[in-house]
Amino acid sequence: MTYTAEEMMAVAAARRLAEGTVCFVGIGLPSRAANLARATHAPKCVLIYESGTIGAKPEHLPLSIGDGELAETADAVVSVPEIFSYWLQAGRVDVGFLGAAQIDRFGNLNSTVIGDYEHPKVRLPGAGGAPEIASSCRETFVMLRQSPRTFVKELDFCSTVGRGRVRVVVTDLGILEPDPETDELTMTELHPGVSADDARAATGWRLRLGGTVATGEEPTPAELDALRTLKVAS
Amino acid sequence: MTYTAEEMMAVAAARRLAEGTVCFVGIGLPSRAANLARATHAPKCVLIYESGTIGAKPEHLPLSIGDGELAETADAVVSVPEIFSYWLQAGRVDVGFLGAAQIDRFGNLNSTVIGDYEHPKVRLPGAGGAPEIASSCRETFVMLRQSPRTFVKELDFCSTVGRGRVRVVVTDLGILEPDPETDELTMTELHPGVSADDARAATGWRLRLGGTVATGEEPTPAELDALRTLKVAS
Amino acid sequence: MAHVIPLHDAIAELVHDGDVVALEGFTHLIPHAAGHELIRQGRRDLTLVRLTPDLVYDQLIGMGCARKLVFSWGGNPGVGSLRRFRDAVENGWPQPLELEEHSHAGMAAAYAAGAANLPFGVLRGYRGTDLAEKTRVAEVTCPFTGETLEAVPALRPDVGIVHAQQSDEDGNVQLWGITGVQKETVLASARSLVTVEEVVPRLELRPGGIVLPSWTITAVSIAPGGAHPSYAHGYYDRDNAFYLAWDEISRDRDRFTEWMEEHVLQVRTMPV
Amino acid sequence: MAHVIPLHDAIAELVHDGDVVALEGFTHLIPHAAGHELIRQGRRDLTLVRLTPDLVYDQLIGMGCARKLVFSWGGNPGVGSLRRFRDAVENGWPQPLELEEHSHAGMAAAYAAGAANLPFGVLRGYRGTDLAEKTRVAEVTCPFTGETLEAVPALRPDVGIVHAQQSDEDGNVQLWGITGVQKETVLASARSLVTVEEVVPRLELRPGGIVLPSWTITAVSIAPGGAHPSYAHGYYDRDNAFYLAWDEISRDRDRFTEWMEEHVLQVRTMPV
Repeated sequence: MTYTAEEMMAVAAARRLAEGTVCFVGIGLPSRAANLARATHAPKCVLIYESGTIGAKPEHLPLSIGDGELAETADAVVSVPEIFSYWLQAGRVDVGFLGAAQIDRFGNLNSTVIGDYEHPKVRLPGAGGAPEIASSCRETFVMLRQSPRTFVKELDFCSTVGRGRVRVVVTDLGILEPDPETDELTMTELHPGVSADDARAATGWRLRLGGTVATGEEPTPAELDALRTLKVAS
Repeated sequence: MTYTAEEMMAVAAARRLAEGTVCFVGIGLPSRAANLARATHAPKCVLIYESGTIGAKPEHLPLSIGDGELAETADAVVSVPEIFSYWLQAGRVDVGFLGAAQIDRFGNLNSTVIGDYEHPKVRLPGAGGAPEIASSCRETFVMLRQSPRTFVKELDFCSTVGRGRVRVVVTDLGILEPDPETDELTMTELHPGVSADDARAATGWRLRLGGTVATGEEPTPAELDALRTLKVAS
Repeated sequence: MAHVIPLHDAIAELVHDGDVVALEGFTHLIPHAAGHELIRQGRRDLTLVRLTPDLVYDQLIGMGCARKLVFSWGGNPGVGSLRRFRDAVENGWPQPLELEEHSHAGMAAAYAAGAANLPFGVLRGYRGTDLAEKTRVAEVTCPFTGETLEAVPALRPDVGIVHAQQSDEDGNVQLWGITGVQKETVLASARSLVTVEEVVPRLELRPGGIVLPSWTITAVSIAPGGAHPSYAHGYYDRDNAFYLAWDEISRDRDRFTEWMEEHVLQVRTMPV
Repeated sequence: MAHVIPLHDAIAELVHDGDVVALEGFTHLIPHAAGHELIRQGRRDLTLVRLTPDLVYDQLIGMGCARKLVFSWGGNPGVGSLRRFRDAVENGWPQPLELEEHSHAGMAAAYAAGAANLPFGVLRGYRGTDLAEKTRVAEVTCPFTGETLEAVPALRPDVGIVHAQQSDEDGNVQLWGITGVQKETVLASARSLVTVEEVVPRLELRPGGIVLPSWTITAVSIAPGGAHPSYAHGYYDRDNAFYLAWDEISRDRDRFTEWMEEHVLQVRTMPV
């Protein structure tokens, strides 16, 4: 079966979620990955969306974190102040998913501006829940496409401290994990068909590759089936 | 119609609640007074119990602040942290009702101990909600029986600062209100059949009486009817 | 006690030029109808507050109603940028937009503090980020453990505006589904307006429902469909197609202005 | 994930001598059955925490289980004194009882801080009272306004115990009616036990219901009638007569001890 880069990303992230993991997820790829895990090997994964839905079990991927299906299928719906204080800050979440416009070699993230803060070239949406998701969850999974524009030597703005928090970065090319000594993100796995040179060319710093860079497994038909069944209903 | 001292107290307090007043009430006399007001001249009085029931409309007087009828008839039931933060501390309450074991001439209250704190002669239940009820409500109504044991020169323990907060003290003998200049509680009304000497004898300090001490009106048959209908169901 | 009055009158009475106004809604029950009425009445110099400013804030900003935005995430959820917001920040069109930028956790703590009448909220947040230097956050020290934590100033808007499913004839309001920071918004604001899908004889308490008693609200206005293109749980779904369409409509200044002229300015509110 | 296990086993595994234990319930859903099991298992040196210690705490204190009490109001609601509590404080019988005494607002803020993993809660409280000198309260200054407010240390019990109406087979729990500080108690505690009236195949969400997901709870035990003589909304009413009777039973040390022997110690918990 053929598959897209995004499908590969969702599958690679989903595989890394153990059964029963409590996840704090945003919309888009993180939501796809976490719901895929739930639909395959980890049916008891707990999905928390920042809109206040705890234990949401959507059959289709929501377009927004506040979609009605999240509330309807949740174990509990709480207020936004409560989700951030009693649940996120309290340390009840295992894995927080984040995206970003830029990431540096330590996993710090920018989702605020491209260019100068006062006179930005591109004004991005902003930090949202990210700073405290990264600092409160036991581990952070980052998902973003790998390119010299996103994997940068220096962030234009640090919205979120990822250093020491990020456990894995899932890109369209492979997987990066922090070096346990230096914290530097190191390519530990390449997706099928991706070369080390592809990865280096897509990284704005001199990318290190792990001593034994594995090649990831292609999505299985079962994974792709499950993923495609989840597609937005609309 | 004959009536008890407690009935006179409930009637005197109820008469002082204007229509629509938001009241923070405890069990016992305050609950009787506030529900009597609701049953007579002030049907839109809002009763808040510290158990978290907002707008409770019990048909019978609850024996405890957590009785089921309070929750069933309330506009909303919220958590105890919320009732004290978003509702009481936020300044949404007009009148807070309090009782006490001792009151001093400024309306400060003791509900903690008789005797020394470390070696009390009588250990009382404690402050409960009182300190913040007094400091957060626009006005405080105190209800307690007047005797040298309760109206004392000096409190054994100050559980609650009433000075500057108490607007009226309703006793079995009459009504006291603070002097606008000195804050000292002054007898401004005597219940029918009560003399100034009765009140002085029941007060542990040299009681001042207002220049024109009115005599309160007896409970009307309608008030007594309403009050007795409210009696605890059990 | 809330007065049940037409939306036009509610906005006219409650919101003045220069006010700090929060129209809240966390993807659900977003008070679009009230936002449109603000635009029609030509309010100016507003400080707009919201965790997740989206389309209606893009419209208010593009129509020149806002001087400042206090927020934590300004995008078109599931779609991308808010183009009018970006145009204001990047190019000062139609006028510059001052920003006070927080994280969701910080905004949520600030609303909760406002609702509780505390001057500040406490959290562990913003640490090590560049955000900390660009926003209003300060340190507080725990007097028991010595730990340093972050404080955010309480949000106390002049006017809080939310949309709910129902009110009764006395102006008691119930909303259910994802309820976001709507309770805090109403309780933290000096004045408040709730637009509702419908008035029912008696509120029937729902699972997950939040009831705001009439006496905590300044005005209630009937605005069926008032959350469109967002959704009202139990009433209508999210108009996902409109969120996608907005990306095109808002891309160009002229097209945006024409669209607003036709779909907002020339619409008269019904006297309800 | 909560294990659904017999009450005897839950108390044996979760509660150790010397623990800080909160059995919460604000006049509703008071976990009497769990308290009795603590007494039967002879726990000692407990620090008991509760806003409104009433009969079951009177029993725990009178049976010598408690070293310390953290509380804000200790009485027999609607009746009067807690006689065993008084005897411990006034006469040191059966042993002295250390007190840490708060106001309700202070205790509530302390539980909320504990549930949010903050080291302290903030309120305006205790001001000008003698209480302030006898308890753990400190000043904090608002870094924005300069206002001085009060801080209370977060409550983080070793074990939080509450009673609820229902759980499902996975150990998800729902309670409704007056829910007090029960959510905060479970979320603030290192370990937690929920006793329930019954296990149902699937929780049906109730108006005003609070759901605690199974993964936030250590153990669930089935204890029908486990809140008696307090009540369980939708299951049984408050046994007001027993609250009155307790005033007599507890008045005398011997009569109290005999009553406990007969009604608590000699009762075997059913293996459920």
